[in-house]
Amino acid sequence: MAGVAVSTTINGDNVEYLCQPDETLLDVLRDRLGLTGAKEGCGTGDCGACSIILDDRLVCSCLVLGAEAEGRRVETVEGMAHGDRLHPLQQKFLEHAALQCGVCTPGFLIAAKDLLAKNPDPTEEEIRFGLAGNLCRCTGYDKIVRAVQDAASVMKGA
Amino acid sequence: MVEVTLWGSLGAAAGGKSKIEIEAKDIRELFRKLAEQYPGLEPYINRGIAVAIDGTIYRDTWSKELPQGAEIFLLPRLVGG
Amino acid sequence: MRYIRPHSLEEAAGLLAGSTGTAAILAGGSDLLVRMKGGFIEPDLIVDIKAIDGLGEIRETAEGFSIGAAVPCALMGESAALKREWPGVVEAARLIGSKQVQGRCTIVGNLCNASPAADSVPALVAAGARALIIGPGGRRTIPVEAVPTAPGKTSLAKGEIIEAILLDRRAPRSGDAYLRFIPRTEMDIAVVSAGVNLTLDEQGAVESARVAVGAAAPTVLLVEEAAEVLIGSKLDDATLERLAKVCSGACRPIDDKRGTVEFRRKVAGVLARRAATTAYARAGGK
Amino acid sequence: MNFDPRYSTRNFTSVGTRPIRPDGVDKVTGRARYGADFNMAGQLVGRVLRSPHAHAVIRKIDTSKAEKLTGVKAVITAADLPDLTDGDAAMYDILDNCMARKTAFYDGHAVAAVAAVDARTARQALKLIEVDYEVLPHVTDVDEAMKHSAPVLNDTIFTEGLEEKPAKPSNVTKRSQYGHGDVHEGFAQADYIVERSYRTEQTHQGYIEPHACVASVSSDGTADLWVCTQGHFVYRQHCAQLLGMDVSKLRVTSSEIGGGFGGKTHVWAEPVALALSRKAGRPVKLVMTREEVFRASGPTSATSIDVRIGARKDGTIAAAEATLRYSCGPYAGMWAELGAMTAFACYKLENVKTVGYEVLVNRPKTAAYRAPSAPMAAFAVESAVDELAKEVGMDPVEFRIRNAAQEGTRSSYGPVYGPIGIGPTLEAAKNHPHMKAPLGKNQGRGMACGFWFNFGGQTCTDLNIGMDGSVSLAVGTVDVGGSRASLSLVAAEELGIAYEQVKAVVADTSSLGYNDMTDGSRGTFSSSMATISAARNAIKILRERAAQTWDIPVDDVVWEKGHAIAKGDKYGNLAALSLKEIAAASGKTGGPIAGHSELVADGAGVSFATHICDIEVDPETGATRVVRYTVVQDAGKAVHPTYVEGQYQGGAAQGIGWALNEEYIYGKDGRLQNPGFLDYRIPVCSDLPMIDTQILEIPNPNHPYGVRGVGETSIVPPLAAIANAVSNAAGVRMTHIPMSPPRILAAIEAEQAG
Repeated sequence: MAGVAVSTTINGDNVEYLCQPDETLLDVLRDRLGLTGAKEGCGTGDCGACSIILDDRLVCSCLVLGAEAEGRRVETVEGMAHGDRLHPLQQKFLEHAALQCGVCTPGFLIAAKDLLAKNPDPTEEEIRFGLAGNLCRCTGYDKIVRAVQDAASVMKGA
Repeated sequence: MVEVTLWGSLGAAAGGKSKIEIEAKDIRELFRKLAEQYPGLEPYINRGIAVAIDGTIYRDTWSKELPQGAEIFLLPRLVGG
Repeated sequence: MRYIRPHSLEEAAGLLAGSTGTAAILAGGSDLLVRMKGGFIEPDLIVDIKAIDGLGEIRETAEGFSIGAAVPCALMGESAALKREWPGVVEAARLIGSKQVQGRCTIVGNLCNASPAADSVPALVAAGARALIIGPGGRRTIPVEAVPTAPGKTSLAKGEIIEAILLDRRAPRSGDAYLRFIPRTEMDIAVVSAGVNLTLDEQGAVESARVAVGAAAPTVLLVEEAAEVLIGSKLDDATLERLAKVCSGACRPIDDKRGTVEFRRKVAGVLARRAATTAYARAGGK
Repeated sequence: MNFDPRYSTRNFTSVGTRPIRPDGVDKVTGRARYGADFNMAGQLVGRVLRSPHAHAVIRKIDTSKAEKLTGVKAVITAADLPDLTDGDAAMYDILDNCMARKTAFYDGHAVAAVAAVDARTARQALKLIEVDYEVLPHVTDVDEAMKHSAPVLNDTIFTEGLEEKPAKPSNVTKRSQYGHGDVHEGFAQADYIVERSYRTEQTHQGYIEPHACVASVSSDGTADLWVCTQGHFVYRQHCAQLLGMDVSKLRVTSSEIGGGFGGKTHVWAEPVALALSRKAGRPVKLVMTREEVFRASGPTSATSIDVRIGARKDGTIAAAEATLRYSCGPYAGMWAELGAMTAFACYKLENVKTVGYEVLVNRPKTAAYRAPSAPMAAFAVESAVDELAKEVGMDPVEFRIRNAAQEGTRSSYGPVYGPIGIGPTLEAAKNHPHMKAPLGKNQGRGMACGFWFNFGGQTCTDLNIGMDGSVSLAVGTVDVGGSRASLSLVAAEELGIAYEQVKAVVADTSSLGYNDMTDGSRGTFSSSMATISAARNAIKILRERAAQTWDIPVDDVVWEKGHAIAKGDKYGNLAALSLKEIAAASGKTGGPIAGHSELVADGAGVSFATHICDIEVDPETGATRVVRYTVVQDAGKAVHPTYVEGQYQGGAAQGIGWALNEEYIYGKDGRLQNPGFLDYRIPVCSDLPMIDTQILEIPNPNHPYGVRGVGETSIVPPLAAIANAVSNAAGVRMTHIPMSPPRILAAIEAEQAG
């Protein structure tokens, strides 16, 4: 099997890698590039733990081939904070205890970032449906929704 | 002398008794004497027995004293999630 | 295994036609990658069609809309014109998977996966949509209902690719709607579904209608008898009850992990009735 | 030093506040390392071959072709995990479950495993392993498995707990019985009797992180294991015993854990990974797929339960009886027994009898799931209690208050209760605004109570004071939901310093003494007790050092608000010494200052909750919507209230999923049909409303701060609360969980048909 050479942008950095044709972008990020923030909870697009933003679209990186990233822009949770300054969503997730085990958290943060980019003032219902592709088994979602609401109001004010 | 109540299945293993009078100052001594006097209980003791003393369940504190007049109730060792 | 990203349809069709082993088209990948992960398919060749010019676009033409095979469903939701003219088709497409899946999945993929429970297909069938196919023999156009032939099987020949889905421009006083039943509010596959497309006459009575039911037979059902029930009516209660009964009666469902025969039969009718009511209102009916 | 765990009232400074957790930033930046986020140089990929059959004898396994494949470094079968369990039946079952020995007992049972240079090679190797199966008849249904005609899974099992030893083996491993009084007499006094049979389907804990580990065994017999687990010390014991290793030579490090809920209290693939590594001579990473998690980890029991309850006209319960049958998978368990113990624990009953049957079936081994076995029993009992209240003509809350257990009540499982919280949670629920809120069309309100024991266990904690006065707290209970924050609060409270001065970590098995698992709602209860003890031991040393510095008797030195203070007028001139000052001088006053604690945290208080919910039912489709949900639960003392709320909300959400949609679905072939999150439907964000919580604080007399476990009880009431709400919304009594739309619609149609 011939490897595919890929040149792409991840969190603003130029990155090149060689991957197998059937290797998912999630596996590339985690196993080849050491970006383990995105998690594999199911590998079938049903849990959202591997969420990333690919050319401004929220996707499950387990449903993208590594080869497809050629020439595109990838954003992962590792790129959310600026230096030691957390993104407002990250800060609000901490303040509201919107995580217990935390394994779904990177996916939620990325999905919420995408949601607020497209809808800066969402209703509770819009948040709930906007985050329906991300499973959380610990929190019952209550504190996650509140954290996103709070982050939205902070970001609007900023 | 304390009176010890056995849960249903344990009673069957002790020859159908649901209450046993035993001279024991703490849980360690209680288990030792139970095993001596009722060999049928030994596998249960090895598997784990919890002791409720006045409603509080002790799973592992063998040094726990058995106060006179306290209600001593044996239960299977519990598991949790 | 090879991964190839051709830049023209002809090149893609040629690759597929010339492949010796298992070849797979990759558009959104939301079905293909799941099947690969589960070990159900190990393609020797993956043809990624997203770099082909125009395939990622929704084009408005004189006749209507052409939705390219690589258009993610999320993009359909962003097209104001498409939403205005075919709200039922768009809402069906927007029900496939999560927001993450929406960023990838396509209605052509949904059609070619040939699941009886595919969300966009009943709406497309009701809309009278057509599939534009390119292959070794040139181009041809067929109704979407002629694409899936059985669960997991299509009528496409080796080397054929669906290039786009074509939707007509709307006649005045038209409306469509799609409803599906899922146990949760999101993330499920339809247990049963119904799509209804209506055009009213000037008096507000139904002039023409198409009714499709999903997940109730090996392929999506176009229920012509249901359309006949609607035509000439103003969707009074008796008509709606008859519609429900006809749709329930047309079902040939199975018991499976997602639902029972009885449930699917009953709810197909309920959904058809509710979808018809919405489509009627969208068409301006009162 | 003897530690006194008894509660005494105090004013808290740190405990009860809501600071940000110490592991938080790592978790929001993607830096936290979970089971699959760790790698070692030269690491191989491990994969497991699983039985496609529900029940089959393994005649022969031929691994020769797989072994010859380039890139394959080890192939193992049960032969590579010889039986070292020495008559320990429970350990033998664990071994057999990790790798089937003679018989594959369920779809997904491990039969062989490989380690290869990459995942693709490992997958190919699995295909090259030839297993010769003799397929046997199977049984997956709990009631079917009890019939005489059912295929017997294990012919060495004769039902235990019967008066006479049975002549024939059966799938019923044990009968257990609880209760007191005379139910016959009780029912004779009853004016109203409700009698129903209930079923609940098997559910999975559904943690988002699949099981994952990296094992590295050296040829000198030492080994390292990195693993996501609720109890790394227990995993060490089990792995060492199964592999014939010295416990001290196996170092187990617990990764961050992506959810467990009981499912990560048992070893599954870890002994396999170690055996592969031992054979290959290289580290092996083994990560389960989601499908493997569903097919081959440990879901909870499917159940079949009969309940009979009788009440007098005055609303007192005269007698209560239940028979509970719980599936165990292929190995003996105590699941029905836990159901039998907890079923009626909320009530004050003169006459009560429960009987439990443990039933073997061809499904994966049952594992603990949050308050294991209690939710199903509560579903049956609380549904019947609701019906009985209606028969008597009483409000369901009033009826429960009338019959609630209280201090001095003999519990249905035997002992007499001390101070308990069922009454207060019911009173709080009765007075909650939710109870009076108006309901919309097709909506109904339901409520239910729940009980769980909680427990403590062996616990070991180290508290080290740095020379700058900051404090390192090493605990051995895995942090499943914020316990490092609560334990830091406790250390800060006890030492009288700021929360920010404390850093808590979960230590590996070579750095700290043995700890039981984080289960039974014990994490914060037990480790806070050990932390208080360790801090008090450290304070003793701090006082000694101050006394030494001042050259006065240590008995004259007290510890207040983070300072050593010389007590008495004669020391009027001595300025208090801060912890920081004492720590800075520690190198010259006797060396490092630390407090250690090894204890058995017994005396966990039992826990009660009352839930209220509003459900809307679409009468035409059977679809349900959770409109409003409220949890009232006793926490003893909420150390970090936000995370206590989180436990309440999370348990409620899991219970809602169980009640409405989650279930294992087996085909006639005995194979699991829905091993994925698509068709095993856990609640998504848009399925749920905000979940209101009310924390009651009735101090546990056996903890210095009054803390009770809070993790599990919240999953107990939801099944019944929702069933009662559905009954009030749609006029049908649902007796089969989950109440999926097809079941509700069928019930509505049957009701309409009369």
